[in-house]
Amino acid sequence: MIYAKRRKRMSTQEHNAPIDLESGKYVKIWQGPQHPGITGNMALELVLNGDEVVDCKTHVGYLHRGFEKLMERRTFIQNFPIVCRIAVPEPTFNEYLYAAAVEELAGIESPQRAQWLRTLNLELMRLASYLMWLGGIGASFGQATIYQWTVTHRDYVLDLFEEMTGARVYHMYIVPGGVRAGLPEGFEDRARAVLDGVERLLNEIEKVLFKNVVFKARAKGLGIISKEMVDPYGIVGPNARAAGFTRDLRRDEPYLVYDQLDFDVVTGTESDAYARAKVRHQEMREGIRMMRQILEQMPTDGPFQAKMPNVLHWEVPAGETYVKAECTRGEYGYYLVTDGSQYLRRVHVRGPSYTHAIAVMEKLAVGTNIADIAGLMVSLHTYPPEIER
Amino acid sequence: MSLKDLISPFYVWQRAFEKPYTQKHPIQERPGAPRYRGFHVNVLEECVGCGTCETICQNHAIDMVQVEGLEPKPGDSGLRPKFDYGRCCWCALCVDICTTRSLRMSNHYAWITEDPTDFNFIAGADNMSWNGEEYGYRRDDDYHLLRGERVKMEMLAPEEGLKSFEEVMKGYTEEQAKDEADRCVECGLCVATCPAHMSIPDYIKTVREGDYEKGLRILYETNPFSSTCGRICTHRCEEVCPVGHQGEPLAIRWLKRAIVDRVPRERYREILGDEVVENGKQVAIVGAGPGGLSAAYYLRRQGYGVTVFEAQARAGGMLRYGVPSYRLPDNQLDKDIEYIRSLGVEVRFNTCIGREVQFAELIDDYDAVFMAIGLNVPSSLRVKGEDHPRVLSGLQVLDDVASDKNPGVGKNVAVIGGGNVAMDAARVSRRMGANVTVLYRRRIADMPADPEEIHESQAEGCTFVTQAIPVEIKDADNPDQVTIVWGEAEMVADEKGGRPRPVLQEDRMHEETYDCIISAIGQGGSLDFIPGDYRDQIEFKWGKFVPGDYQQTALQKLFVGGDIANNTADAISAIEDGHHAARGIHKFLTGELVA
Amino acid sequence: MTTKDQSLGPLANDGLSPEERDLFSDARPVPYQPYPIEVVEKFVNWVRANSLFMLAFGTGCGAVELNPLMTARYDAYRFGFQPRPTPRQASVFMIGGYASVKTLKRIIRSYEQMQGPKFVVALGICPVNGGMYWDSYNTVNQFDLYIPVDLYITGCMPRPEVLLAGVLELKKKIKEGRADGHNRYIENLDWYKANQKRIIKNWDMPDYSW
Amino acid sequence: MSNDPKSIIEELSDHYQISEIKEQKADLLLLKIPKEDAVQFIRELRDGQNYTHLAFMTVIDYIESGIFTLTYMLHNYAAHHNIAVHVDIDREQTEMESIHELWVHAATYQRELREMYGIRFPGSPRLDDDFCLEGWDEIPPMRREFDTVSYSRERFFDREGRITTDPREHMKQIMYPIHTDND
Amino acid sequence: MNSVDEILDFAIEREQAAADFYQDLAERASSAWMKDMLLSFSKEEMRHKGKLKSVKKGEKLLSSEQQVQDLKISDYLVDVEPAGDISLQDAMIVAMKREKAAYRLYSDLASKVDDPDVKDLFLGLAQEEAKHKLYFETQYDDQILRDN
Repeated sequence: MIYAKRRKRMSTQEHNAPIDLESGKYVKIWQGPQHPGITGNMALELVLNGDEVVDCKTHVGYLHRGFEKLMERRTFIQNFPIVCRIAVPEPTFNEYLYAAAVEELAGIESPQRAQWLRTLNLELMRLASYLMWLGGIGASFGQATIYQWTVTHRDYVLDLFEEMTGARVYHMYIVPGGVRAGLPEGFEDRARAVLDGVERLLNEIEKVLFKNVVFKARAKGLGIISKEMVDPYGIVGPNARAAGFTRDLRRDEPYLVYDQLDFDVVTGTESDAYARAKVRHQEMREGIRMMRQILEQMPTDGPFQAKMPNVLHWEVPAGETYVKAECTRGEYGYYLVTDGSQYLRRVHVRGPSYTHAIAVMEKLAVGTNIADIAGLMVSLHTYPPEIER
Repeated sequence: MSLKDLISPFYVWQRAFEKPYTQKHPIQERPGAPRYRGFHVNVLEECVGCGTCETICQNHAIDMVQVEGLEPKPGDSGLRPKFDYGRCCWCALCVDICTTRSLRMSNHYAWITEDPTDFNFIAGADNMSWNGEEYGYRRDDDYHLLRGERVKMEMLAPEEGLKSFEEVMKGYTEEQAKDEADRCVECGLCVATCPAHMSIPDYIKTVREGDYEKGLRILYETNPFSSTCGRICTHRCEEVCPVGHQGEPLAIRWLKRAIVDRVPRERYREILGDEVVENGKQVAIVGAGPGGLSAAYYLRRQGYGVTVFEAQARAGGMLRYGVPSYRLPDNQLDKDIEYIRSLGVEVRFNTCIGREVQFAELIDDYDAVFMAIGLNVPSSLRVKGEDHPRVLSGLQVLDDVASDKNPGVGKNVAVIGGGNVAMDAARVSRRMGANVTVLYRRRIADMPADPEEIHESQAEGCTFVTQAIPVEIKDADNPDQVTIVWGEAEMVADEKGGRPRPVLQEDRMHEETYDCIISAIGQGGSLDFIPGDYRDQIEFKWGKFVPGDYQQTALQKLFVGGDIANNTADAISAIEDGHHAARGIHKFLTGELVA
Repeated sequence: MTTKDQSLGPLANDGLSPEERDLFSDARPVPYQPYPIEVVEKFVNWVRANSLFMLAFGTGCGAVELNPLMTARYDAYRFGFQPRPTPRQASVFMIGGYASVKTLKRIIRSYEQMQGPKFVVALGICPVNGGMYWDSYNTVNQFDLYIPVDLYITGCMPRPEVLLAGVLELKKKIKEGRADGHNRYIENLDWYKANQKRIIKNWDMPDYSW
Repeated sequence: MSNDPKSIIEELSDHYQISEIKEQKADLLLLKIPKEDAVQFIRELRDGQNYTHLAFMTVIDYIESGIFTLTYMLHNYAAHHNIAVHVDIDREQTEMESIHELWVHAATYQRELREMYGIRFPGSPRLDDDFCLEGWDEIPPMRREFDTVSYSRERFFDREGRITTDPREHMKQIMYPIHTDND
Repeated sequence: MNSVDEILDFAIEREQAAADFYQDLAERASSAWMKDMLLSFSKEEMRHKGKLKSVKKGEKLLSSEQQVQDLKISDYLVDVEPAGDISLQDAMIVAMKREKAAYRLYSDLASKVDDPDVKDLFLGLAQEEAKHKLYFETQYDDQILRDN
């Protein structure tokens, strides 16, 4: 790869040499938390040699609210509105995983129709999240037009959410036991129209972004994740798939109704920022394909909520479980421990950004040009709130 | 780098000719979706102020506050939710759990202010621009956080029940009781309506937790007839239970029974820890019914010497002689009564005031007297031919059955009335093999009898003829039979909001012949034993005592209660009267109460 | 709020080491003085209101609705409202919901660096009374104890439409000359500082970030 | 080497003292291992049994028994199977061997556990750097004895002016005040 | 008897007579509580009398328009002899029947006169009596026919 070679040539830093900040050779700058080139509210402490990053430390915690603590003192139903706040642009996965984990421990089975509605909800969420991300990757490489388009189309998806769930951002639709309502009248047609619009947009973005010489020049060869890195760094999701691993929980350990849907697991080979973008771009098309199948096959009547105990004094038997799902960034998981009381003993939320934004980012940043840090960061697709919770 | 890559981005120009994405007037053009979870609305008239919304809110965003013009009344606390929009996260759990579905959301979402303390309002009461908005989040019909269906209780099949006087309702199993107790929202609205103000949510909680001993202690704080009330209480509490708005109310009565059924009588003393330390004062109680014995229990617990005078041969009053054993088995009534007596309450049977003992003696010999003599004189129809020998009184029939006598009702029976006595008389007659027709002046919905009793009577094959007014009773061709003339009735509304009243339609008369007619239209009391010098000091109305605070009469030593002194005439009211009089007597005798 | 006395001495800067103290100004900020001629002040306010530059600092989840606000569909630019990457260029601070203690420290620094007169709009419920995180050990419950707020927009999250309405409301308030958060902060600086220092344990920055 | 998790555990039982084995579901097995053997056991699972992915590590606070139970969630991509390895450590002697050499991102988890629970992992990189908190001087906040409500109320204050009324008490006071006297 | 005042005087007298009737019965009553009851009936009649007096003074108007509900309870009850040991139920029957009789009387009188003013007055009085009867009928319905 010509791009990769060029990048290597640029590197002036002896990698094993100790960094002496007092030598005058280096400059330390903070990218974030108040910085336009950072995703969300977090910070990178960068040490530069010229314009090359020689050391990177990720700082998080600006969004720390102590969810796991708060959840330990809320009842099982009271937790359901709070979990979605853990990942702002992608709240639905939290709702689903929390509900699934509680259902498993409480021995409740959500009805078929609820499973379909949940799947639709999750896939819509994936689409909205990817659209936002696509805008981000465009903007961080100077293609602000993409951002204007995708955020608007994301808003059309949010309109669907508003209709379906009653809210734009925090849907609070998937509850332990099922979902809160069926689809409103005429939703299917409106959803298909939005999907058609997004599909057209994706075709345009293919031309405007992925074939764009500037994007190619900057993204190719940037932040290569080697195959050997994947497991020791716990890399999952599109970041791992771009490195050639066909790992996708939707196919490997099907949950909800994914075993009834026809879709391909998208992989890449180059494992650089470009490849990761390409994988996500392609996954959006797969998502649209899936949603069309869901809209086609979904049962339109029947219950969407299981029989529940009185949630005001709901005690879940003692136990523990780990439930996971494939979110846009990879394996998202909820680890729940109950002790038979009305409260959780412990909950741990496992977000993929935890490693992507810290261990992986800190490694990949080294040797990168400071101007590409924002692009690299976005290409790993990280959400700070799921790190610090 | 290829030329194609260089040109490709210019594809973006194609968009220049399209309609822009931009919304011209976003603020005006975009109301929330029909399902949008916007600002709260509350239908004040439907809301009962149960506060379940406050309980479930994880953000403590809801306060229950008083609203001008709303007073507490049975089934409505008069409080309404006030929202703090510095806390609310619009999760709508409050809407989902709202027992009456009065709480909803509008699709409005815009509220901007300079003062952070502004974001507080009482939904529905304060004048907000979104009040009455048509769109917004409502709980879906198929989505429930509360269960509207009651846990069914096993009962004797009607055909089985008819064969004997075996108890019909079998009681909840432990599992069922827990399941039913789980439906409670612990709002406590029922407590105000229960005449005895029992701590209902608290004892239901003990059922949920399986702690029946604690449950028994809670029951006995306000009601020493828990086994009885767990079976035959008129359960006004259930009428105001907010969960009832979702279907059926909590089976509060059955849950009370679930506690008592699981605690053996022998362990009562140990569990309740009742210790009697004599205080040397003596109280006379007239009537060993629920009122009298309830007073006896609470007085005895405080160390009073208690003597109960009972005209009949057995204790229990109307519970013994007026309630058949398939509803309240004798041993269950005995369970309650024996425990009270075991504390050292003396009962003198077959002792009638005015006959064996004089009223004046009681007043003179005892430090205080509590009188709960009940209503035991059946009201008569006062229609022509009423003194026909085949016209029986409902009370007499029940009394006979309770005393193992055969009332001789025959094969074809008409029961006149719609109260519990009428239902009992009908079901007793069914058990003696008769075909039973119930004649009632109003509609089934207006019957004062318990809905369960009505339902079970119907299930056991009693025929109901409603809006039928007896007009005359005549001799039948067969001297062992009797003919009744009745006319159809039209219902008219009562101007003052009472129950609707039937009006006879003279042009629609009917005649029917039966083996006997059981009249069960109500009872009155007899107060003739009170001598003249006392009676002027006591206040009466419609043939009943009118007690003051703490059930005290103007004759300071005399406290009264039960059916003869209240307008509800049921066991639970009598129990509370007894308890309340016990409080009053204690205060009176310790000098706290100055009448 | 206790004092409006401007005769107080220089700032203590006692969170800084002696060497660092030399590097930072200890001068007290001065309140904004309106132009003596009313018409001029009105005109200046009109200008200010129509070129609001928002600081691009997504302090909490509220930031997620700023993206649609700034893009094609809602297009806040046409109302004279746009984001700027640095506090030096910005006049409006949109507080995106809850503020953790760690972020609050950065908010204070960013806010103080902004050019006055400056305005603060608090989004969502959390700055009002703690919101969802009323019981969290790491988020403040009443934001106005630490930074003066000119406008509150309730919601979780407030939608772009109402954010836009908030911007218009802010413009109105500025035009009327009532958006005085900036001066409130300076006039009661000691009160605000005391509140800030009570919860920010590692106060290692100057008392006013010039 | 078999892929069946149960036989793997059986095989490993010869060398390790495995207890409290529970199959939560087809793809999740819970087990407990003594503190001394834990890291070696986890290494064995990673290198010998293909449990190459550390999903997360965390801790459960059993304050009543004075125990912190560490959970290492390992995943086998080939078998699509998870094993949760539990390790009990003393709540007072909170020290545990680090696994940052097995997985790079474990260091971050260990940093978090140090900050949130006060558990020390000697040798783990940047262990004492602030993670989420800054200038925290109380007991670690995720420990169960830490009361977040009172902490929040004391430092961040609820806005004043809110009063609520209990429906049951309210009705009692207005509808039947004298029926509530004590006996 | 054809002037308005005369008619009212007649009606007032009748109310007085009724009051006296209950007073007398109360004095003969064997139980204290029945005595109270009958005295309260007597008071009720005195209240009616008071009302008619104020009508006579022009302070109040009688309305012949309003239709008072007839529950017809007293129609098919047996006649009761007022005696000293009268029971509550019987006392109420007596009261109902007396009011009914008064109502009939005024209705009959109304049908026999031609002067519309006088006719109106009689009808108004009849309605008054109907109201009284309704009061007793309602009480009877609530107190005696509790379960019917």
